[in-house]
Amino acid sequence: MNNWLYIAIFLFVAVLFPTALVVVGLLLGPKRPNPIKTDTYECGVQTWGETWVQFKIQYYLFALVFLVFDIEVAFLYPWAVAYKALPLFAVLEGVLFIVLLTAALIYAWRKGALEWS
Amino acid sequence: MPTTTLLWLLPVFPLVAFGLIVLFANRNRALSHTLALGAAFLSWSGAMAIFVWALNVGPEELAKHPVHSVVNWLPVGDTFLKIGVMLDPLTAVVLFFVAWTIFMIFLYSIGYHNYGQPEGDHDQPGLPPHGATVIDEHGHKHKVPSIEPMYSRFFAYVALFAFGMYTLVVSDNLLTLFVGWEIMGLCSYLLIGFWFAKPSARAAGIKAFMTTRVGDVFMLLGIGLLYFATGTLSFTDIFNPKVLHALGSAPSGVLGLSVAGLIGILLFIGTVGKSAQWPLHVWLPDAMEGPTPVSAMIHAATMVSAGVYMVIRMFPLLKVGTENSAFFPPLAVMAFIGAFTALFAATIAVAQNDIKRVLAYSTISQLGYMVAALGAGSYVAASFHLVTHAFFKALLFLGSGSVIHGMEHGVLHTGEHLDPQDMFNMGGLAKKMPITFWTFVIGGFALSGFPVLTAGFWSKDEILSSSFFGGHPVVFWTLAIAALFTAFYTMRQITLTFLGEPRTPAAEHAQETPWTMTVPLMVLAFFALTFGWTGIPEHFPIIGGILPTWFQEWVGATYKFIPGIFEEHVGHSLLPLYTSLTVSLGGLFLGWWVYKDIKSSDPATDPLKKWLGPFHTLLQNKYYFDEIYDLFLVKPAYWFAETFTFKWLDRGIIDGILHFAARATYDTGRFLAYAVDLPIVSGTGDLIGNIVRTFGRAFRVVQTGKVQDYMVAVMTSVVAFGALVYYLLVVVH
Amino acid sequence: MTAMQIVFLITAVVTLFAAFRTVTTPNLIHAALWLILALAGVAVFYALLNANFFAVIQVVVYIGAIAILMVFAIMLTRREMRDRGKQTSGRWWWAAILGAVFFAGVTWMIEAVALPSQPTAAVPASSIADLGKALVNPNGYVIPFEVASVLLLAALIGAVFVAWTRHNS
Amino acid sequence: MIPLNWYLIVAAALFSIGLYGVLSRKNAVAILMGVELMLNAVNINLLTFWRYRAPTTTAGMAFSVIVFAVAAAEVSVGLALFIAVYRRFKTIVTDEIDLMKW
Amino acid sequence: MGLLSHPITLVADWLRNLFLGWGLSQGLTTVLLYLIAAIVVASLANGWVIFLIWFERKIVGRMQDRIGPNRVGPYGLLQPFADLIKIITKEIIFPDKADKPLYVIAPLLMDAAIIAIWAVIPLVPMVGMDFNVAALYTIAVGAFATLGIILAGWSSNNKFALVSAFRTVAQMISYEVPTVLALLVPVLLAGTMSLQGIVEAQHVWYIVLAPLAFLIYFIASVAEVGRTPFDLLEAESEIVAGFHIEYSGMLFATFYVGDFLHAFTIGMLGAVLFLGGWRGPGAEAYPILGLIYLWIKAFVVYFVGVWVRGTLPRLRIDQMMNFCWKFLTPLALILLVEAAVVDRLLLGFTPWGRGLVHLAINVFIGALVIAYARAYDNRRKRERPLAAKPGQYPVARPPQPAAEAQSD
Repeated sequence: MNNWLYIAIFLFVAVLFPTALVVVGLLLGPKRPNPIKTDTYECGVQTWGETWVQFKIQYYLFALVFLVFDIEVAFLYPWAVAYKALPLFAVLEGVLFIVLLTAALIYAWRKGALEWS
Repeated sequence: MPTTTLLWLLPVFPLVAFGLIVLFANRNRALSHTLALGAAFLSWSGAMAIFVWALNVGPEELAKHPVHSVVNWLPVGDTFLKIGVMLDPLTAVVLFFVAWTIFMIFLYSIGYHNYGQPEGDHDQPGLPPHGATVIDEHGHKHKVPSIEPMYSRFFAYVALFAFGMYTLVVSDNLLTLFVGWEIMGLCSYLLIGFWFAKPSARAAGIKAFMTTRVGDVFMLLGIGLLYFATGTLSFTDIFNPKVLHALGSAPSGVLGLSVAGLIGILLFIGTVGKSAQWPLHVWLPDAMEGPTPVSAMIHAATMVSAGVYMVIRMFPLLKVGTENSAFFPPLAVMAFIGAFTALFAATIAVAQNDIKRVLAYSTISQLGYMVAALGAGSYVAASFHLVTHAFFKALLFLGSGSVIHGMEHGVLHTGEHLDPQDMFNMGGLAKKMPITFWTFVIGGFALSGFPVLTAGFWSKDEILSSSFFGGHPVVFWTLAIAALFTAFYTMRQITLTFLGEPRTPAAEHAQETPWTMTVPLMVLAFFALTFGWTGIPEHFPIIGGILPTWFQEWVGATYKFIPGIFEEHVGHSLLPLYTSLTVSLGGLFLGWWVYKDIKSSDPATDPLKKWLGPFHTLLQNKYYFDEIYDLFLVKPAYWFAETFTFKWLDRGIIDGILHFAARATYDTGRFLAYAVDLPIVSGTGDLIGNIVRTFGRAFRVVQTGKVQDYMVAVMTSVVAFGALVYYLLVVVH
Repeated sequence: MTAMQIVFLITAVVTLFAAFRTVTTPNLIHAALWLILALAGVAVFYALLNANFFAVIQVVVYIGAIAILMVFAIMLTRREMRDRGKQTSGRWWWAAILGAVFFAGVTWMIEAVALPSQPTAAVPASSIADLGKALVNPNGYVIPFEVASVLLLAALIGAVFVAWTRHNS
Repeated sequence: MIPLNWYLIVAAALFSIGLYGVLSRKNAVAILMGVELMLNAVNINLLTFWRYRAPTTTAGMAFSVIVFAVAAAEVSVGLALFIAVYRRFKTIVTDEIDLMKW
Repeated sequence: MGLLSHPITLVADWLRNLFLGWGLSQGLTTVLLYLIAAIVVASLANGWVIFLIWFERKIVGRMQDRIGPNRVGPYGLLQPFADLIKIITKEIIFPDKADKPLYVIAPLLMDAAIIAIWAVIPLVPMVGMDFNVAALYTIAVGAFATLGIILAGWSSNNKFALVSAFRTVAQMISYEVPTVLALLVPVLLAGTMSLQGIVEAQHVWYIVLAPLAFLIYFIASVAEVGRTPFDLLEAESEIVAGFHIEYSGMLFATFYVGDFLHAFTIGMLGAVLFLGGWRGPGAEAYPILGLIYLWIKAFVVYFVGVWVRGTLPRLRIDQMMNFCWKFLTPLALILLVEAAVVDRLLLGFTPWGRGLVHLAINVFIGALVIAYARAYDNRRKRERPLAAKPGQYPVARPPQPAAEAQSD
């Protein structure tokens, strides 16, 4: 439990530091907003269209593959931690797991889902 | 590695190679032949290791306690059908030559299929390569041989074939032997029809398959009978004297044969089919449609020998089968058929002009020798000739292949259209292709039994003497005459092919073949010479007894331990020796003398034509056997199918009945439809349907098609049901 | 009322409030962010349960991957993201009743049975390694383990297949 | 120490809220968020019982790891479906997608 | 137990007794101690950044044949402080239609996430927590950094910011995959996720056992931080500053600091995971030495990063993604399998024996990979000679701000 306590405190501190700085900044900095200043900055060009631009499917696909690998982590880290105590065949089961996910990667690759342009 | 494991492994390598090539390597030629050759090499080295090991053990020991390993295979009733591997002296020897020939032929095939040559201009799978046009640095166009389009497939097939052969050799029981046998049959079919786009090749493949099938069916019958009679198929069990005696004494009720006799006959028919003995010999000459390595391996060295090997293997059974069989004692039948085939095929060979067909017929006749030798009761002689023949005949076929290859090169170069296999188109090749020439000469002399030097002499002499002293004069003389013919046509072949002057421009431009082809030739030539020396009988004048008669002791030992199987006929008459000397030398001389000065490439100038006249035509047409079969078997079969079965039986009677039935059914159906179905059944159906539809219309509104509505419904019911369950389980109790 | 209980209650309040906002706020991006907060709260619960591994995995998988996936999906389905209009359908009241009844029923049941307030034992230090062993142990969960990877494979293939077209608009 | 039933009640509440979201939201993605909440509630229960009843065994942990995997698969496929639907119908408001009606 | 040998423990005990002496409760004391420890570590980190900023500017300047900061103080050492004062006193602009709370939270979240990594880094032997999921924890807090970027991009109501943020996020999550996989290797070799445990397990530095894994880890983390050559999303020299385009004043500074801190933190992690952390002669005896060792190692790694930054040109985004998904990830998977299988087969070897075998295999794999890359490159060159296909820009393409148009 103490670990978590320490982590919690540390997180608190970690948030505290930048917050403090920002607060200081807010206090010290001047506040003279005007429409031009607060207008959306687009390299000096007049803002045009709205912010909600349509995104391409790639973002989703990358996130998708990433998600799959993240779950893999959830399974593989315990396996890796237990590794020292595992017999060979158990290790190979883990390897099989990895291979299957590689198959997923390969599928996405072949399908062209990993192409950006 | 323990010998048994090695034995088990021998067939496995080629099988694996086959699988790998078919599945993965069929795009990559180099990989394919590397796999096949590698497998062949592994099996070869394994076989050699076993052979050497066996040599150290020694024949008696090995014969009494053969290396034997068995596994349960098929559960039959309460027992198991066992399969296994066995190594006794016979197996060892057979393994020796099988391994060598197969390995050599694999190597040879690489060159034969023009590995490393360019792709053909318009080659297509299923046709022999037509050659490719290349432009050399001077800008000259050349026509050179092109690589076989189905290169990988070929190696897959031969690998599978090798698997079959090894299985057959090492198997310790008739069943797996039969399995290997059939696998080889399949491969033979596939490989004969390898160039399936050639109609002749297709036909030949089918013919071979059908013909051998006839034999195989009988063989299977024999095996079945054997299993029925003894309840086992394992050689070791069958060959124990008690079993043999029981088989030999029990009458089968067929043609007054004993059970053993009947089995023997049936099995022998299998051999007749496989080893192309008369009357089932017709397929072998046509089988020459296949690529030459195939002819060499399947139709000279291994598969056809397998037939003989099988009968040698079953010799004790045949022997006891002979004892109390009244009319057709197997051995007598074999002696007759063998001798007859030997002579008969030899005569045909004399009149053939296709270099490979000559060899094909000589193969038939040589196999006849072995069968005859067995018939004469000397399985030693038979196996001796089996081995030597495998070597020199493989050598001859490969040689002829090399010749054809050279000729094809010439044909491509000159561009004229002539049959590169017709011996009359050749001549004077000795200077063009020296290695091929000399090896071919060695092979040929071995075949015709050139005295002392060649292996063929010793084995043939063994056969002659054993038949002579064994008290089969007829067999002896027949074989002697056949030997004369053999020598004659062999020399005819050599003379026409190599000696004299080139009779066609193609022959002038023929050239020596690559090392992949010549090296096997030399290796095989070596064995074709030396192997005979392992079997020089010690009572042979002058050089007898210098070398130990290793072979006789070795193979002889195989069945020595079974009483009354092994018999040695030593006589001191030199007649057989003189006979064989005369026939071989005389035949050789005749062959040379008759054909030494053929100048024209026209087959009609064959001197024999003049002398023999119509008889020659008869020979050239192989005694019209194909035609006879066509007339008496094929045509009737067609007639039966066409006219009787189809027209009368099927159309007339069966269809008649059917039509009547159909008519009746149809009318009944109409009646039911209009009188019963529509008003009553459909009426009810429609009524129900309407009701349902009305309700459906009424309740349709519930189906909003919106997912969440359904979810709401589901959750509501879940909650309600949960409440109900809780009420029942907790509140009520 | 120990310190941990206080922490628990605070977390519970935050989590539930975040969850509530998740299902009520009209702006989908905000909803996603609230969801993230709620998930983080769940992670804290795991931490309180000494399930360190799961606390961390919760963050890695849910906040690191799933939430981002959702944000992307929102961005991809643009029109819906924009409208700040009514996001709740007409049947919300029935849904609310259902939720309430469900909660009430479950709570009632929970209260009806006597549950321990103390764990039977402490969590062994090797719990993660044990999990790892169990996951690849033939007598343990090796089948679910491998099947899970097959499931992920299938999921990815399915998702890519459904969502991905060469000329996607 | 925190009583077991606290966790259960929180989980139940979380589940109910998720349920409410699933049933009431229009937007498919929002519905999926509700589903996520419900799954998390389930996971809390799993781990709670693991912690309080059988901390020395691995059943609970293994189970909830699997739940993680399932949740991930469900989200990925679900969102992919929504994207495809959006591409097809230009909307992911579930009430507007009722082609299954007739 | 002298001041030299165990200063930290000593101080800790002294404080504990002090607080207890004041009559504080046991628990409160612990909290206070932890608080102090946290503040110390965090301020150490943040203070160090000030030096880093100066250092990096100097070094990169030199690499680019400039002098770099040299006005304020000796060697311009005081430059960062000047900047700090300037930036603190600058106005923080809130763009209109911006989502204010999120707009403020975003940089804090990001910075906090990076600082939080330091919670689990074993600075010295024996002291410091032994947190049994530390390795994963570092990944987890990384997720919050990603979140921060999304918030920043979304809340500033600017399509450039939004697009850039999403690209950055795509980049970060993509490169998180190889990072995680490479991280698995040390975990697997050490058999624990606790960083302290990993350090203790490194009788042979894991860079010997898994050099390629270290390489992947390094590259991927650099990409995750988004520094050159992977910085095309806030490419100062080419496009507007990316997701924090709208930010100004202290909020921007927070991003800035976070960037540097992150860069050094991955150096720190790399040192801990692969370079044996605090290990070094006499570290057990004098833990404070360990801290120095660790610091030096981390600094070396960081320096390499700066070096790369000063040297390499910028990648195109599709190249970057391909590099991640089609090169690093498969390689990482291969290495993971290699480590798992080989190490199992090496049971009972001496540490160095294991190390050398692993090293050999790694070198072999590396050689293969390089050969493959060469071949691939040649093939590509043959297939299409260097000429950007129509519609393919040398730099990432700016959004087409039409109503229906898409951002690339």
